[in-house]
Amino acid sequence: MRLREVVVAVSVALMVLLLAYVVSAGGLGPLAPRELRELARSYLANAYNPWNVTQSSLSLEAVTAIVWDYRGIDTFFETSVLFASIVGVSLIFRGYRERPGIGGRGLSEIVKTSTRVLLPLILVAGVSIALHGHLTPGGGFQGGSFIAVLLVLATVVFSLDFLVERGLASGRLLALRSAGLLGVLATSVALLAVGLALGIDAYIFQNMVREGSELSMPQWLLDRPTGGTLLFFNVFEALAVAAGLALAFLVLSLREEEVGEAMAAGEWHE
Amino acid sequence: MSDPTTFLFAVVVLSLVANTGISLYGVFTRPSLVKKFISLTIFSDTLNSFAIAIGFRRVVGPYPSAAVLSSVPEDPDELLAFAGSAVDPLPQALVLTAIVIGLAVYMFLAGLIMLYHRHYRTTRMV
Amino acid sequence: MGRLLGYLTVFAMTYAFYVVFTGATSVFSLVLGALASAVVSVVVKPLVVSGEPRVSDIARLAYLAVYYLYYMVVAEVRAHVAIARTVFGRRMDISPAIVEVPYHVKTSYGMTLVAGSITNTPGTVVVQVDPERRRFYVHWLYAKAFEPDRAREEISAEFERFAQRIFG
Amino acid sequence: MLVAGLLPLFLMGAAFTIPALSLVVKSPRFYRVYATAVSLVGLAMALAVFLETRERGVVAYRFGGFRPPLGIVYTVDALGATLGLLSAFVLTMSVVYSTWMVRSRGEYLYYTLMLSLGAGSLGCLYTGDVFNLFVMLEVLSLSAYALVSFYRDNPRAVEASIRYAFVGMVATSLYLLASFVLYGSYGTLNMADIALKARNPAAWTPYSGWVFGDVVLSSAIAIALSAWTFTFKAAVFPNHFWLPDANPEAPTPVSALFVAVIDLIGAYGVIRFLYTLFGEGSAVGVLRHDILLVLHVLGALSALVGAMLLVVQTDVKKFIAYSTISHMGLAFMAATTGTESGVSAATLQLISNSLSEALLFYAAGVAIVAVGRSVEGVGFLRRSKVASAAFVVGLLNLFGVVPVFVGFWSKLFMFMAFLEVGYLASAVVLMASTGISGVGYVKLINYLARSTPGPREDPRLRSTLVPVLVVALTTLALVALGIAVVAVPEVGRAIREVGASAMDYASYVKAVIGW
Amino acid sequence: MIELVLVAAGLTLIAIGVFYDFVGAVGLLRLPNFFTRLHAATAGAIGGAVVPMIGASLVALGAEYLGPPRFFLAGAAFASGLLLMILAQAGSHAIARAAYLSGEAPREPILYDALEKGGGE
Amino acid sequence: MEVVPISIAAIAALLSIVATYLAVRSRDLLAAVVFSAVQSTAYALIYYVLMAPDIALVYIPVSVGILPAVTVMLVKKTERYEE
Amino acid sequence: MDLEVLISSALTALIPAYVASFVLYAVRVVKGPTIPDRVLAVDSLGYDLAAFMVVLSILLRSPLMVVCGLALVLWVYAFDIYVAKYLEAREMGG
Repeated sequence: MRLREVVVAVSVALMVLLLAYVVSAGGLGPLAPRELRELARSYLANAYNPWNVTQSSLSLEAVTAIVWDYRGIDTFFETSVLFASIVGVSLIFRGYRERPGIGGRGLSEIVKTSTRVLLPLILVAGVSIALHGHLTPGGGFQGGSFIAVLLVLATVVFSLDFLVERGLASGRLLALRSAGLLGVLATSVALLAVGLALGIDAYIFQNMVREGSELSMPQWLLDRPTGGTLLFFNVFEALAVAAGLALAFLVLSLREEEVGEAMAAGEWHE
Repeated sequence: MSDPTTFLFAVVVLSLVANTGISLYGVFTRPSLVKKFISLTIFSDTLNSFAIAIGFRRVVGPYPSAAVLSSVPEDPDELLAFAGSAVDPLPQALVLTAIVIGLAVYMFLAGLIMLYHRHYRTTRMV
Repeated sequence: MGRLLGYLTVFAMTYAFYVVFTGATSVFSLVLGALASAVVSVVVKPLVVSGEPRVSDIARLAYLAVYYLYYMVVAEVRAHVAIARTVFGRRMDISPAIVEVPYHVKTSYGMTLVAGSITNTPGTVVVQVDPERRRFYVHWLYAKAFEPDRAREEISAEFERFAQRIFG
Repeated sequence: MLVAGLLPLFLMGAAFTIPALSLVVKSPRFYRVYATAVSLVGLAMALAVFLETRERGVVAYRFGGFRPPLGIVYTVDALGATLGLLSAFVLTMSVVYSTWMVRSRGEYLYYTLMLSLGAGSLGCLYTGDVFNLFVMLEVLSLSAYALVSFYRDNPRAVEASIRYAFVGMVATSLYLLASFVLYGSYGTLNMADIALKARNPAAWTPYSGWVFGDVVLSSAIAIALSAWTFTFKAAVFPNHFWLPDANPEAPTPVSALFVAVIDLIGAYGVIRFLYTLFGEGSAVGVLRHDILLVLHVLGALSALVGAMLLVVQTDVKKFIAYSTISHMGLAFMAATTGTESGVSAATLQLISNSLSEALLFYAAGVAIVAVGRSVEGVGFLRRSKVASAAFVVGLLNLFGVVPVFVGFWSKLFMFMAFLEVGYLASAVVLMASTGISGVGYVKLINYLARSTPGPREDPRLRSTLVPVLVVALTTLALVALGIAVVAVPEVGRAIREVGASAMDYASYVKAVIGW
Repeated sequence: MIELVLVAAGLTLIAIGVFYDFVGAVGLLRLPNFFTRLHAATAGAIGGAVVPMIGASLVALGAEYLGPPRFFLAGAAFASGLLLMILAQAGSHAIARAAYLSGEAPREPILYDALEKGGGE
Repeated sequence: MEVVPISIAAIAALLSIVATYLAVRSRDLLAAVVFSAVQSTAYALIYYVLMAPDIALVYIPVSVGILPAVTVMLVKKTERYEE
Repeated sequence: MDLEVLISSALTALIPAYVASFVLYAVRVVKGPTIPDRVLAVDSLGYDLAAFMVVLSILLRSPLMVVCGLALVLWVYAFDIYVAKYLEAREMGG
């Protein structure tokens, strides 16, 4: 075992030294430069650019614009990774069933009451972060993970039983998750579908007017820009992330009795 | 290195590099799966921080701003000024993606480790 | 009617928090926030409100304001000065003890308010609560008395007077 | 072109729908039909993409309508399209096979993961963006980890999955680091843009401008890190350990996908990085030659080690896994000769290997259901003429001495490619590994001739129509391809064009950036 | 003028906050056991975090040079302070109770323990 | 001017080295979780100072809110001390 | 402009005190000796860091970044609760 540790340590140290050398020798350009990379400048100048709509997503927030518009396909498949992980978790615990009445008590009354007051406040904070994703820092993931942690917190504070009695069972979370994902999917191909129906050229993940396509999402809602698809993406993504993470945590936190029952059923394997 | 900011920034980046090494060592040599799990989270967080460090920049004015316009611009000059003072948004978008992907993998790994413990009654794995 | 009032209370609280949190100045934020708060209040009302609320909400809020004014300014300042003196004192003059403190408020919100106030003033921390016997077990840094009633006088009597008026 | 952009999205969307449907439809039969239909449509789309690239060369699809370095572009050249068609074919076969093989609770989750694995692999092959490749690798890997632990009651499956997942996560993280490094120095993530600037560091492209840092240094470390990842994915020598662990414990159709699709991605990544991105004449220069040599040696070691370990296996799934390692090593050797013919030979080797290993798994799956995983069990296959014939065809193809099969031609091409660059030792390694593994193949054929203990009772054995159909189709594809390689000049030209397309960075760049 | 008053008040609150931060940190180091340290932590949370947050929101209201988003800053800082009032007490209580019940942290020095004498559960 | 924020980032980075080392070395897995939370907090501060509010906003919930929950649960369901 | 200089210089002057207290908190985290001690220190560290982030967002003239403080406050509390639950309950979901 000692030898193995030494080998690992040496190779890791080599890699680290190499990395440090590349960094310090300017392999990534100067550290903390005064000039931006040209691509970054293009993103910053085009994220909200009503004077050049064909390369813009009309969002005040450059990061959300990149995440959901310029590199929308990345984010779509990133959501799919999360989806695959949740499917995987439910796959390895398949056959489980939440059973109320095992005797979860949760934490003390004070913590419970405080968390109860927090619930609507944090929920609305998460929703607001998601809704303002194209205006202020934040977006679908941020808002969704706020809500998800809230649900995790509620599971820990109130115990599973409480949540299951109040209807927050995995079936319902799965339905919410699917609704969110299908919403993301529908938003991503919405303009393409319209284009195909009308016989006009359109792109997957199209947002605003593009070269060769006149279709466009709404640019303003009331007195603020919407960023076209970004608002929809953020809302659906928040829903999907929140429900998905909460679902995964719920399945992981199943009590020994429940998991044991699912496992005891026995599965055939090769 | 004459400039204090450059020096301090180098300290940040090199400590990230050091963290990469420490956590990678933890992943490969600690016997407990839970410890491997923790080291793995630190490892990928460190790589992400590295990307953020790549995207940082300095400006002539006081301090760079985040990649968010604080109000709807009225004319193209405002956009140029914004591009002249904001940090690089692309690494942030990439890291956002990477963080969520990492989270997905950890969730699944946690389930697997529980299952492993059910089967073997230990989390030791060499 | 009572149920609607419950929803309205939650909605008002949520929306007020939303407006403060976003510092909303645009119609966009206000309208979407109202929608979001409505959805949130419908979803979480069964979790947040246990009984039927009464109409005396306005009066309650007034009490709340007065209570917090008192609470912040007097009790906190006194306790903070004391803890600062202890921490920087040459020798620590502390007498830690866990004492039993009875309480008389009936609702869980009232109980939480009292307990929160006790914990939030440095020098006293609620370690354990026994809802059946209506007892707090308070870790007290400067214990002056070990008997439940005298400890209550020292620690929580003031808080409880306000809590009782707010939550009953 | 729309279809290329739509294909991974379509498979993933179909996967999204399954859990939603599971709230309404409970019948497992529905999901079998659904997954089969979806994968067939996927196969048709992959075929359409393939035909399109035959017609028009490199095809690019801009997502969201953004100009390339701004947005993500799917860029499909002959290499990507050919391998994409291959993976779509194996995916379809595996899904169809699963409808017979996999009978378990939560079947719909299994098909969800199968489809997302397909989406991930096709995305890897079609994408023209360095970071998008990372995302697709993760889609692929996470589905793979989950599928390995499908038989959760089997402790070894769980252990294999954990090992695979830990090392896989580190490997993909290193690829992530490589993509960050590439962005740091090139200031762009688009593969075509990087390819252009690696050849000519003074080049300027709209939106991404000039390079930013020291290109040589960062390219070297990026290649090193990503090569580690790709050798892991391709199960090449120092990183081969996960395949014999994970593969046997997965359900058999998934094992077929492992050897046929995931390994493929590793080899594809190496070809893409070392030819299209940092090919001949790039800034990496001399360093590239060294990296190629290292990978070549690793491939040779892998070919020999795989062949030697293959002979002693007593578990049929492990046997096939080691055979894959050996053949992937050969493909790596061919892919790192640095010549056009080498890449063509490697592609042909990949195709032959994928099809025949998958075929072996499909055929052996029937025996595994009946008598278990021991090598003696293959004797059971004699009950079905088609299955036993297919098994023999698969083995002979892998052995590669019968000039009818594609395995022979791929080895011949490799041999010629080695001689062309003067790697005599490599040619010897090729012969040696063929000889050593031949012992194993003959042993297996020998077992096929012997009788086996009586099969266990299994309801699936009542009708073996589906597996036999799958086996027959795969065999047909294999044999037809083997004949077509020499008999139909069109096919031979297509194979040669794959190598040319990997070399031809200029048209890749032209299709994406416009000049 | 009103801006100056707001800013001055806010800065004072922030300064008090820094002082209590320091009190909390030193108290956490100097006090003898976990339960006594809890009190220092409370001082760090209320005096060291709530007060400067409210101070920051006052400063933001007064600092006109920050532009329209300063209302966002003021509101969010105030909301954070408000939430922290609820959270800090629940958190301290939870960890104190857990430490007591699990016996993880030593209780000495302690003069009198009502919980041990028949309280609790 | 920019020296002040970046020196904060540097201090946070040095703190994160200590936290990482302790998290990898400590035999009590629960303590390792606490140390990794410290490391996460330090990274969050780095993100904040390097002007990446989006990342800080997603990183804090993920690695202070969800991952410790998962890890603590893992420790609860398996075993607390590393052999 | 005058106000800006006043605010910036006042806040800059306060930063060393903040950093010093963070380092002291970190010392308590490292020293332990028990888990509740460490958690308590992380807790205080998180709360004060949140306040610090709010102050920094004024100093760095980026008011929109203040939300991070809220996030840190909330989830450090959550972390607290997790460890408390670990110490006192049989199972996390129970």
